[in-house]
Order: sequence, then C-alpha cells, then structure tokens
Amino acid sequence: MTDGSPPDLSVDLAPRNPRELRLANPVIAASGCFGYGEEYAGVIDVQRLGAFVSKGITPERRSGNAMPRIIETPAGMLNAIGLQNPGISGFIRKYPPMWERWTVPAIVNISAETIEDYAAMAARLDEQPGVAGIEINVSCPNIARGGYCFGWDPGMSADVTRAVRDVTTLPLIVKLSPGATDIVAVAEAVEAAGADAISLINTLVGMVIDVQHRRPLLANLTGGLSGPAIKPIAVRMVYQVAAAVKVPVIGMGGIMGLRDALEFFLAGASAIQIGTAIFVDPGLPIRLIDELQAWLEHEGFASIGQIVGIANEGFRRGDSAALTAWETAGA
Amino acid sequence: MTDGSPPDLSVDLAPRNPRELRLANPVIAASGCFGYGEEYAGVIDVQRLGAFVSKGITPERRSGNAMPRIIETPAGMLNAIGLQNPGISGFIRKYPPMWERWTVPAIVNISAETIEDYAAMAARLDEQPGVAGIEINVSCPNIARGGYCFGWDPGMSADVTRAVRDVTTLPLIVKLSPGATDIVAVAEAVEAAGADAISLINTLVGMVIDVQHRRPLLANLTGGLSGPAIKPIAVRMVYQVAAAVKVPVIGMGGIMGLRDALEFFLAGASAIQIGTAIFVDPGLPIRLIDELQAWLEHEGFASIGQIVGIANEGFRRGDSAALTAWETAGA
Amino acid sequence: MEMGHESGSSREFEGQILAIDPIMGDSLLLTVSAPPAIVQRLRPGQFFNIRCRFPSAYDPLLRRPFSVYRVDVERSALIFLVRPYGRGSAWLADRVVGDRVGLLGPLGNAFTFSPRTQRVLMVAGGVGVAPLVMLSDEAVAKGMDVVFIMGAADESGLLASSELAGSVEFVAATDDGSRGHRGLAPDMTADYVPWADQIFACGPEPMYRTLRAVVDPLRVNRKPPVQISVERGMACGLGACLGCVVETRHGMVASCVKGPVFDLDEVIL
Amino acid sequence: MEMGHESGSSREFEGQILAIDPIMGDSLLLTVSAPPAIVQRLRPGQFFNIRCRFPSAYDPLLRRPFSVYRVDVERSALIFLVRPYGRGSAWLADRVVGDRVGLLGPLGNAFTFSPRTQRVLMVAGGVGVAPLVMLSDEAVAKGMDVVFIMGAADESGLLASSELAGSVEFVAATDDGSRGHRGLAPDMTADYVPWADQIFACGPEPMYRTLRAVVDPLRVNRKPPVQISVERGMACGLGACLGCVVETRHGMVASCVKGPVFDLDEVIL
Ligand SMILES: Cc1cc2nc3c(=O)[nH]c(=O)nc-3n(C[C@H](O)[C@H](O)[C@H](O)COP(=O)(O)OP(=O)(O)OC[C@H]3O[C@@H](n4cnc5c(N)ncnc54)[C@H](O)[C@@H]3O)c2cc1C
Ligand SMILES: Cc1cc2nc3c(=O)[nH]c(=O)nc-3n(C[C@H](O)[C@H](O)[C@H](O)COP(=O)(O)OP(=O)(O)OC[C@H]3O[C@@H](n4cnc5c(N)ncnc54)[C@H](O)[C@@H]3O)c2cc1C
Ligand SMILES: Cc1cc2nc3c(=O)[nH]c(=O)nc-3n(C[C@H](O)[C@H](O)[C@H](O)COP(=O)(O)O)c2cc1C
Ligand SMILES: Cc1cc2nc3c(=O)[nH]c(=O)nc-3n(C[C@H](O)[C@H](O)[C@H](O)COP(=O)(O)O)c2cc1C
Ligand code: FES
Ligand code: FES
Repeated sequence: MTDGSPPDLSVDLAPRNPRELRLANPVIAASGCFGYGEEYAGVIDVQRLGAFVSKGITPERRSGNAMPRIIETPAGMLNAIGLQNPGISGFIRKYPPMWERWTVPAIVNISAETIEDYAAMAARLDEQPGVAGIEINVSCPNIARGGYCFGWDPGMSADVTRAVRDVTTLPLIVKLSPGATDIVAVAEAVEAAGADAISLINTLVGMVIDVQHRRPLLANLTGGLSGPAIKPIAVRMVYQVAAAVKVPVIGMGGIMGLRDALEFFLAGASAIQIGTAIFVDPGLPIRLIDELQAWLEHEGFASIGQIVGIANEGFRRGDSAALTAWETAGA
Repeated sequence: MTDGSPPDLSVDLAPRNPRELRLANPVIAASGCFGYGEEYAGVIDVQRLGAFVSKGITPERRSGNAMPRIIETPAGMLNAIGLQNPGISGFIRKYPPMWERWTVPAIVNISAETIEDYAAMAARLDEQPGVAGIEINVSCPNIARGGYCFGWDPGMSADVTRAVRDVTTLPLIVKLSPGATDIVAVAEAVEAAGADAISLINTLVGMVIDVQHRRPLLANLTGGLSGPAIKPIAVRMVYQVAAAVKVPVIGMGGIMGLRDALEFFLAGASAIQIGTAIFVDPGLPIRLIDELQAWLEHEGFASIGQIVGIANEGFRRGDSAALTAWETAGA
Repeated sequence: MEMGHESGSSREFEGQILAIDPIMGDSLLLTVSAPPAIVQRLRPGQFFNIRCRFPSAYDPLLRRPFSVYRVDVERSALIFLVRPYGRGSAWLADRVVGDRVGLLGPLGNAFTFSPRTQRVLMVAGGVGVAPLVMLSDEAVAKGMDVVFIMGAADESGLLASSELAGSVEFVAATDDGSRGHRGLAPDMTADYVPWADQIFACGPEPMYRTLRAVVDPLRVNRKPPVQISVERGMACGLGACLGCVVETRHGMVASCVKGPVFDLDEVIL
Repeated sequence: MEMGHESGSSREFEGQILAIDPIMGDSLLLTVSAPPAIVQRLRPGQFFNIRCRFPSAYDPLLRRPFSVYRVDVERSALIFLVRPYGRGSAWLADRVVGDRVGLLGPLGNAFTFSPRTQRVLMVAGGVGVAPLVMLSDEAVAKGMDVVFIMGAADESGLLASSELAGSVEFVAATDDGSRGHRGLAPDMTADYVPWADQIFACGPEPMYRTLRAVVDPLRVNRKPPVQISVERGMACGLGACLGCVVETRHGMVASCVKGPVFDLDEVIL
C-alpha cells in the first residue's frame, strides 16, 4: 500500500483556483480562537500548522461587546466577543507584513453587515502579501434585510460569495452557519457562486441565564456555542454538505483529539479546524498532525485524501448521498 | 410577600381551553424518556409529577430502527429509536385504561407523516378517558412535501396544528423542532392555528462516526441530540419564543438540576420537561418539585408564575422583546 | 397495574466502596455497600446502572451497566468486576475505598435453572465472567456439577480458578495460547454439550455467534438450552428509552428489562 | 516580530502534586512541581491556567486561572492556593499527592515595585491573598516595610499571620467581626494611605470599587499608586480569545496578557 514514504498529509483547499491554497497538512487553527497567530508563538510551533485563520475582521474598528463575553456550558462554551478587532485598515497595517515573513499560510476571516462591505474588504486583501486566502463569515446580520443572518439564507449567502468572488482571485472559503435549516442548500448556493471551499460549522446561538441576578449572563444576552457539545451536529452537517458539493469541505466543531478529527475526515472533510480546544489544549493542533500521520501509516493509507468521506457510501460512489427524511429529521 | 402558605406551584397549561390542563406542579417527564409511566413506577412516585408525556405514538405499530440506537456524546446523547410503539390502536387498548386510575395527568405525544394521520390519531384520543392532553411532535418528515420536516416550516406546522385542533377539544401542546431557523415564526404560526401551549426543544440532528468501522455509528446514521450539551440552545429558544407568544411555553433541553430548571422559568417557561436527565438521575423530577418550592419560598415568591420570564425585560413589560440582529446571529 | 401512590420503593441509592481488589490483570473487584433487602434478593445475571462521574460534571453523561459478580451478605455488599476500558469504567476504577457511588438497581432478569438440571456448563468471555461466577456459586450450593470454560486474550485476562468453588472444573482458553487451550471459549464447549443439562454464556456478541455455530449441530431438539446475557449500550435501564433493544422472535424487546438474559434460540444476533 | 520556526518554548506542561496542605478554612495549598527555569523566573502576580478535569472528560471544559501563592525553588515547585468553590476548583481540591495536573503558564504581567518604594500596603480579599503573599516575601527580601490588610467573611477565612514574614504587620478584618476589625479590608486602608509608597490589592471586583472610594480622597496627585489584580472569566489565557478583557482608558485589553495587574487609575470598573 505505502511505498515506505510517510503518508502524504498535504491538501489543496482551492483546487479550482489557479492561486491554490496548498497546505502542508490539513490542521488549521480556527477563527477567533488563535488571535492573529502571534499569541501562540511562545507556546507552540505555529509554523508547523497547515494554516491558521485570523480573528474576524470588520470594515471598521470594533471594541466588541461589554463583559462578560464568555461563559462555560456543559462540555462547551458560549462566546459573545462581538468581533473586537482593529478594522480592515488597522489590520492590514499590522498583520500581513508580519505574516509575510512566516511560512504558515494565513487566512483572513471577514465579517460585515452589507454585501458592499464584504466586497470592499476582500478587494483590499486581494493583492496583499502575507494573505493566503479569505474565509467569509456569513453568520452576521444583513442590515439591508432587517438583520436576518446572511448564512441562514442560500440566496443571501450566494450574493455575498459572488460579490467577494468578483473582486478577488484569492482562494475563497465560505464558512456556513449551523442556524440554517437546510445547510445543504446554502452550501450548494455558495459553491455555485464561486466559493473555492466551504468551512463549517460556526457556532450555534445559545443563552445562559444568571439565576442569581435573574438576567442573561452574557452582556450581549446570547452567544455562540462551541466545543465538544456541538460535535455531533457538526459531523452531521459535514457529512451532508460534503456529499452534496464538489469543492473541499473544512470541518470543525468540538474537535478535541485524534478520534474527533478522524470523524470529520471520514464524514467528508478535506481539512479540519480546531477552535475551542486550543484554549484548553494548545498543543493539540501540532500533536494532531503527528497523530494523523501515524494513524494513516498504521492503517495503511498513503495520503489523508484517501480517507476523506469514506464513512459515507454515497460519497465514495460519487453520487450525492442525501440523508432520508427520517435521518435528517432525527426521529 | 408570602402569607405563610407555601408557594403555589400549580399551573394551567391550556388557559384558553375550557378543558384546562391544570398541573399540581410544573415538572413534567418528557416524551421518549419516561416510557408510558409504568416503567418508573418502582423507582419514583410517578403520581407526584406535574404530568408526564408518553413515548411518541404513530398511526401504525412501529418496531423502530435497527441497533445501535443510542450513543453517548460529550455531555449529551444521540438517540435514533425510530418511534418504536404499538401504534395508536394498540396504545389506546393498553395505556389510557391504566392511566385512568392514576392521579397524574398523562399527555400523549403523537407523530405522523401526513396531516391526515395526525388528525386521525387526535380524533381517536379526543374522548379517551385517561388522556389529559396531546403533544404534537412536528419533528417528523412530511411525506407529501418530499420529507421536509413539518417543524421546520411555519406553514406546515400550523397546518398540522389546525387539523388536530379541528378534531379535538383536548388541550393541545405543539412541540417545536430546533432545526427551524426562525423558531419564533413557527411558534407564532402554531399559536395562531390553535395550540394551547408550546413545548420546546425537541432534539437537534447529530451524527457520530464509528472510526473503527469507518461508518456512522447509529444504524439510522443520524440521531437526535439531547442532554446538557444542548441546554444553552434550548434556553435561548425558550427566551425568544416566550417573548413572542401569549400561550404558555414548556421548556426543556438538558435540565439536570434546580439551577437549570430556574434558567428555563426565568427565560419564560411556565413549565419544564425533564428528558435525558431521568435516565441518569431518575429521582430528579420529584426532587425538583421540592427544590423549586423551597427556592421560591427562600426568595420570597408566592407562586411559580411570579418568576416566569423575569430574566427578559421585554417579557416583563409585556412587549415582544425580540433579540437584536447580532444577538440572534450569535457573533 | 396498581402503582404506589406513596413514595415508591426506590431502587436508586448511593453505596460506599468497602474494598477494592485487583483481579484478571488490570481489572478490579469493587465491593460496594447496599441495602440488605437488595443484597439478599439479588439473582445471578442482574445488574446495576452505575453513575461513573462526579455528580456535577456531565461528561461522560450516562450511567454504565455492571453485572453483579458476587454478593457479600455479611457485609451487605455487592461486588462488581470492573475492567477499566473507556471513560466510565476508568473513572470507576479510579475510586478509592470510602468513596460513594450512585447505583440504580437491581435491574434486569436473571439466569434460571430448570427444575431437573444437574450438570451446567458456563462459557465466559473476558469480563463476561462476572455474572457466571455468582451463578456458579449458586449451582454448587444446589449440588450441581459445574464446568466453567473461560476465554481471554491472554493469560493475564483469565480468572484465577481459586475464585470459583473447588468442585468447579475450570477450562481456560486464550487467544495467544499463553495458558490453557489456544482459541476461543466456544471452541472448547463441543466436548461438554452432550453432557450438560443447561448452558450459560456471557461475553461479547461475536462469541454468541460462534457458540451457536458450535453447539447447534450437537444439540438435539434444542437441548441443552442455552441462556446468554447480551450486552447493549444502555441509557435508562428500566425499559423506558428503548435504546437497548434486542431483536427476538417476538419483536424488539428492551434488554434491560426482558434481558439481559435471553434464550439463545429466541434472539436474532 | 520574529517567531521561533523551531519548536517554540512551550509553556504547557504537567506538574506533579508534591504536597497538599490545608489553609484558610476549607482551602488548600497545592505544591506542584514545575521546570526550574519557570520557578526561578516567576514574578508575583503571574498565574497559571490549570486543567481542572480528567483529560478525557470534557466537563467542565475550560482551564481555570490560579495565581501563584509562593514558589519553592529548592523543590522546583509552584504553590497554589485553591478554594473549593465551583466545579473546577473542587476537582482540583480533590487531587491527592502524586497526581499530575496540566499547567499552562506562567501567564500575565506582574506587580511591580517602583525604584524608590520603601513602604508597601497590601490589601487582600479572600483568596485574593494568593499573589500578595509572594509579593510580600519579595518586599521583605528587598528590605521594605509591609502592612498586610486582609479581609474575609469570618475568622476561618483569614490567613494565619505565620504564613507571612515576621516583620510584616498583619491587619485582619472580618465581615462578622469574629476576628480583627468588623468590616471590609478597604475600610482599614485609610490610616495607611498617607504612609504607603505603593498599594497592592487583590480581591473581588466590588472590593476595588470600595477601595477606590476610600483611597481617592486621601491620595495626592494619584499617589500612592494602586496596583490591582483583576479577576475575569478566561478561556485561552494568551490574549487570543478576547473573552477576559478589561475596559481601560486605552480601550478593551486582554486581562490575561496586559493584566491581571492594572493601575487602579487606568481601569474602568
Ligand atoms: C448488562 C451489562 C452488564 C455489564 N457488566 C459488566 C461488568 O460486569 N464488568 C465490566 O467491566 N463491564 C460490564 N459491562 C460493560 C460496561 O457497562 C461498559 O460498557 C464498559 O465498562 C465500557 O464503558 P466505558 O465507559 O468504560 O467505555 P466508553 O467510554 O463508553 O467507550 C467504550 C467504547 O464503546 C463505544 N460505545 C460507547 N457507548 C456505545 C453505545 N451505546 N453503542 C455503541 N458503542 C458505544 C465507545 O465509542 C467506545 O469506543 C456490562 C454491560 C452490560 C450491558
Ligand atoms: C488571574 C486569576 C487568578 C486567580 N487566582 C486564584 C487563586 O489563587 N485561588 C483561587 O481559589 N481562585 C483563583 N481564581 C479564581 C479561579 O480561577 C476560579 O474562577 C475559581 O476557582 C472558581 O472556579 P470553579 O470552577 O471552582 O467555579 P465554576 O464552576 O466555574 O463556577 C463559579 C461560578 O462562577 C460562574 N462563572 C463561571 N464562569 C464564569 C464566567 N466566565 N463569567 C461569569 N460567571 C462565571 C458560574 O456560573 C458559577 O456560579 C483566579 C482567577 C483569575 C482570573
Ligand atoms: C471565542 C471565539 C471566538 C470566535 N470568533 C470567530 C470569528 O471571529 N469568526 C468566525 O468565523 N468564527 C469565530 N468563532 C467560531 C470558531 O471559529 C468555530 O467555528 C467554532 O468555535 C466551532 O469550532 P470549535 O468547537 O472547535 O470551537 C469563534 C469561536 C470562539 C470560541
Ligand atoms: C431516547 C429519547 C427518545 C425520545 N423520543 C421522543 C418522542 O418519541 N417524541 C418526542 O416528541 N420527543 C422525544 N424525545 C425528545 C425529548 O422529549 C426532549 O425533547 C429532548 O430529549 C430534549 O430534552 P432533554 O435534553 O431533557 O432530554 C426523545 C428523547 C430521547 C433522549
Ligand atoms: S436502557 Fe432504556 S430501555 Fe433499556
Ligand atoms: S483569556 Fe483569552 S484573551 Fe484572555
């Protein structure tokens, strides 16, 4: 099976884009959980990562939400950071010049409330040295549509994707929101609109009540739920979406170790992102690279690509293996 | 504040229905987690419960899904029982006659794949002694609409509600599916269609991959996620829905103790259901009744009704406190 | 069915760990206190659903079923055989004497002897040995002849024969041949099938398929009958969730209530 | 900024519990081994993010920050003061000598002495006492005069004055007056404000508001300066998640990196 050389972990996350998004390995640090990369420099060897995604950047500087912004939940956490960031201009001055001297690909996560703002940010990133790709966070309210979240609607998600695609040739990842009832419809729409890859899942909206003070605990009232608690939902969505689209899928949601990571690959993810786990186990992403390689070798696979989607028979056959009604509805 | 008498725990879950659904206390055992009541008779004093909800009943007998049907997940579990039940006829022969001799109100949970089937079941339950109310489980695929889940669509949920309302005067609870992007729209639709109360949340659809065998672990591929893991999502949805509707809201999802229960009441639930927790802590529902009473007394409330929704300022003011765009989208 | 309107006879209680003894390699025998009425009435094959975490930490969430290995009537205690395998059993194996654990039980049905049974064959695979030890004690006490076949991956996984009454004939089988016969426990049964009045087996599901293949050609009119204890992932342990069902000739039945002991000829494996 | 392309200097490691000693009622001092380089360079006020669960159980999920109470250079160990409060600290308090715990650190900035400081006032509320003990040791070693005010709910929550160097003047305050002055720690500070060159405080957030109200009228040109250590819920401890921010005159800053020590005049509480 293998010719003695170690299994190939590399992956191109933008196969239909000439600019490519080739990663040495499929382990990516997730947006909002890795700052701008430098924060973890003293703790792990950041350069060994497949890639990392920046904190979400917005058109203008944002100071974020009031405190408290995070609260632990059973096997998970809620966050309502409120996209604290220096804004696209401040960001461009500071980080891409630093990243240019790094070897690890840096992906910029962008958030906005209008289609024009998404496009304007993307245009500024297009020829920016140090930027390897863009991840569009569509889990934001669309001001023009009364605040209905872009990511909940296939049409709105596609509109954002198209607008960004029109102004940049950079590899483009669209990050889906699990709040969408029909996640496959959104995935298909953004694929058709020019996404080079699809990442999922972003957080689910949750709330914790502070019983003592009789009000929601987070200053923002609600926050995004992440961590192991949401993993089964994430794996299910990756399984569905990977079967439906041709572009690579990047899976995330609650990955805490090798077995979790393998669940996502087997479900159809070409790469994975690690978010919340980095907070509790910063060494995990680097360890995973080694563990993935060892596991592939042990199981006789020549590359990571060989295990992508093999838990889904339809995926393996190349036909779209939609889940039946009872399967999707849960039962 | 209190006149010395213990705080009043009773609640009417169908205030706009002359047949009433008056419970001695607001603690209800959830559907699918309490069998038909008799299973827990040797373990707890079932008659002390506010009420209990039967396993989901279907028009015909179902033997359920193949095994495995359950798998533990981080702070939660997935189930794909597949509605194993004797069917409405077998059910009516066996259980309501037994319940008639009990003092605890028994609510029947019904599931079907067509509107006609829902209505036909409800019609047979209408004058059935021993049945205190109906809970409609709309988390089922609508065969007439290609298997799209009833509960994901306000219109389809309302159609089922209306059809059932037309054939029975029994108190009618509609149980919402958290898979709906806009849960408030579904709640408003079923309220308008005649629901006496709304319960939420049902399980979220999830999947676990069996890494060793490289396929989904559950025979059904997916299952419903329940337990503490989903609590923040459930609390958020109860908060949103309770602010939007006038009928009582019954909250559930991951309640494991007094603090969790209080979160739901403060968010706007008039009663709560306990599901997964019963498996791990069967004594919990009865203990909760006592703990709720003691807590209300300690905090100086005269009744459970006084704390319903007080974590939501808009709810208290009586105006619909919709969350802002960023709050609902998470951020 | 009449239900207790007073506070029902609770089967949920906390036991205190009275002793922890090593057994079968990395496994442990946990002696846990329990009410006398429960200890005295316990039948071999019954099990308890044990909470395997601190009450305030919700992961792992569900209880774990454990068969009773033996009872200690004098100390009013239940003895469990715990193999540290995954998260729940590892937590349990990590306890120290004096700790308290949450028990729900006794649950399930039991192995049963037919009135005229004199010769019994036990077939145990790994930790499946647990309920058969108590059953052997009972058989010996009733004056029966017992042959106890046990299979394990290697020598360290075998029960010490001193754990069984002196009159029991102990036959060992290991996958690697490090002790006893090389092979699986069911392979050793052939010689004893014609001899036995009843066969009792407990082990992983594949073992039962092998057992069926071995014994069926040797049985006459489904005699000797074979009782097996099936292992299913469980949630409630009380027949409420229907997560633990076994397919039988009479449909899907909850193995926590109608089982875990089934007649091999009744179940579809 | 240049980054190590080789394997970075890891601040994540496992320490072994060398000793557990009771202190302040139900609290414990945990002595945990750590690399000598870390122990020797540790500054008072820095903290570690400690994993407070078994690695394979994901609830409670997040690490918990704990200040260093003292270092033991000879044993190459860090000493933490743990109050069993919620789920994480209770887990930590449940460990036994020999257990290993996961540490991430040292994290955060430190209390700093101004070059000409000779007289220092410490104001500690409850477990907030931890970093001020190490700071007092350092002040005494530098030949400074130290007054240490400590407040607690009742007598049992107070630090034994023997935990501090003999030259330290220890002033106790309890909410119920069971020992020392009846009242809050900040109420005792007034007498010492004119005397002190620097004030260092650590306790719950409301204590700082009280402290500000007490000291502000007594200070001249914001002198003596007051350094406080703020307590925020944390996730990463490294400035990456922005979950632990403190509002300052210069915006929202991560208290795990730019803090936990802040100048009282800089933060908006
Ligand atoms: C009636 C009965 C009696 C038993 N008696 C004993 C006994 O006497 N001694 C003993 O040591 N054990 C006994 N067991 C097994 C025991 O209950 C546990 O299953 C075992 O200890 C493993 O649990 P764990 O938490 O350690 O492993 P886990 O952490 O639960 O994981 C074990 C593995 O099984 C998988 N798994 C977990 N749950 C499921 C599921 N529902 N479906 C499919 N796969 C799943 C996991 O993915 C993992 O790979 C008995 C089981 C039953 C049903
Ligand atoms: C820099 C720093 C140093 C510290 N040093 C020490 C020390 O030396 N000794 C010591 O004992 N403690 C110290 N603490 C506190 C410690 O980190 C824990 O917060 C404390 O032990 C309680 O954790 P727990 O797991 O026991 O409680 P938890 O189970 O986390 O619960 C405690 C309570 O706080 C609430 N809560 C939890 N997280 C949040 C949040 N993010 N926002 C709002 N409310 C929340 C919970 O709802 C609960 O009511 C320090 C904290 C910081 C930030
Ligand atoms: C503190 C925090 C901040 C986050 N910020 C962002 C963000 O700015 N943009 C974004 O697309 N996702 C953001 N996320 C979502 C994560 O990237 C990821 O999609 C999610 O947390 C699920 O993965 P996990 O369970 O591994 O954390 C954030 C998550 C956390 C926990
Ligand atoms: C094993 C199992 C079976 C269930 N069966 C049903 C059902 O038949 N009908 C229904 O409406 N909900 C069913 N549910 C959902 C629960 O009633 C409840 O909505 C959900 O589990 C969330 O609550 P919890 O977290 O307290 O369990 C089932 C849940 C479980 C765990
Ligand atoms: S474990 Fe629930 S029915 Fe058997
Ligand atoms: S804890 Fe993450 S930034 Fe401070």
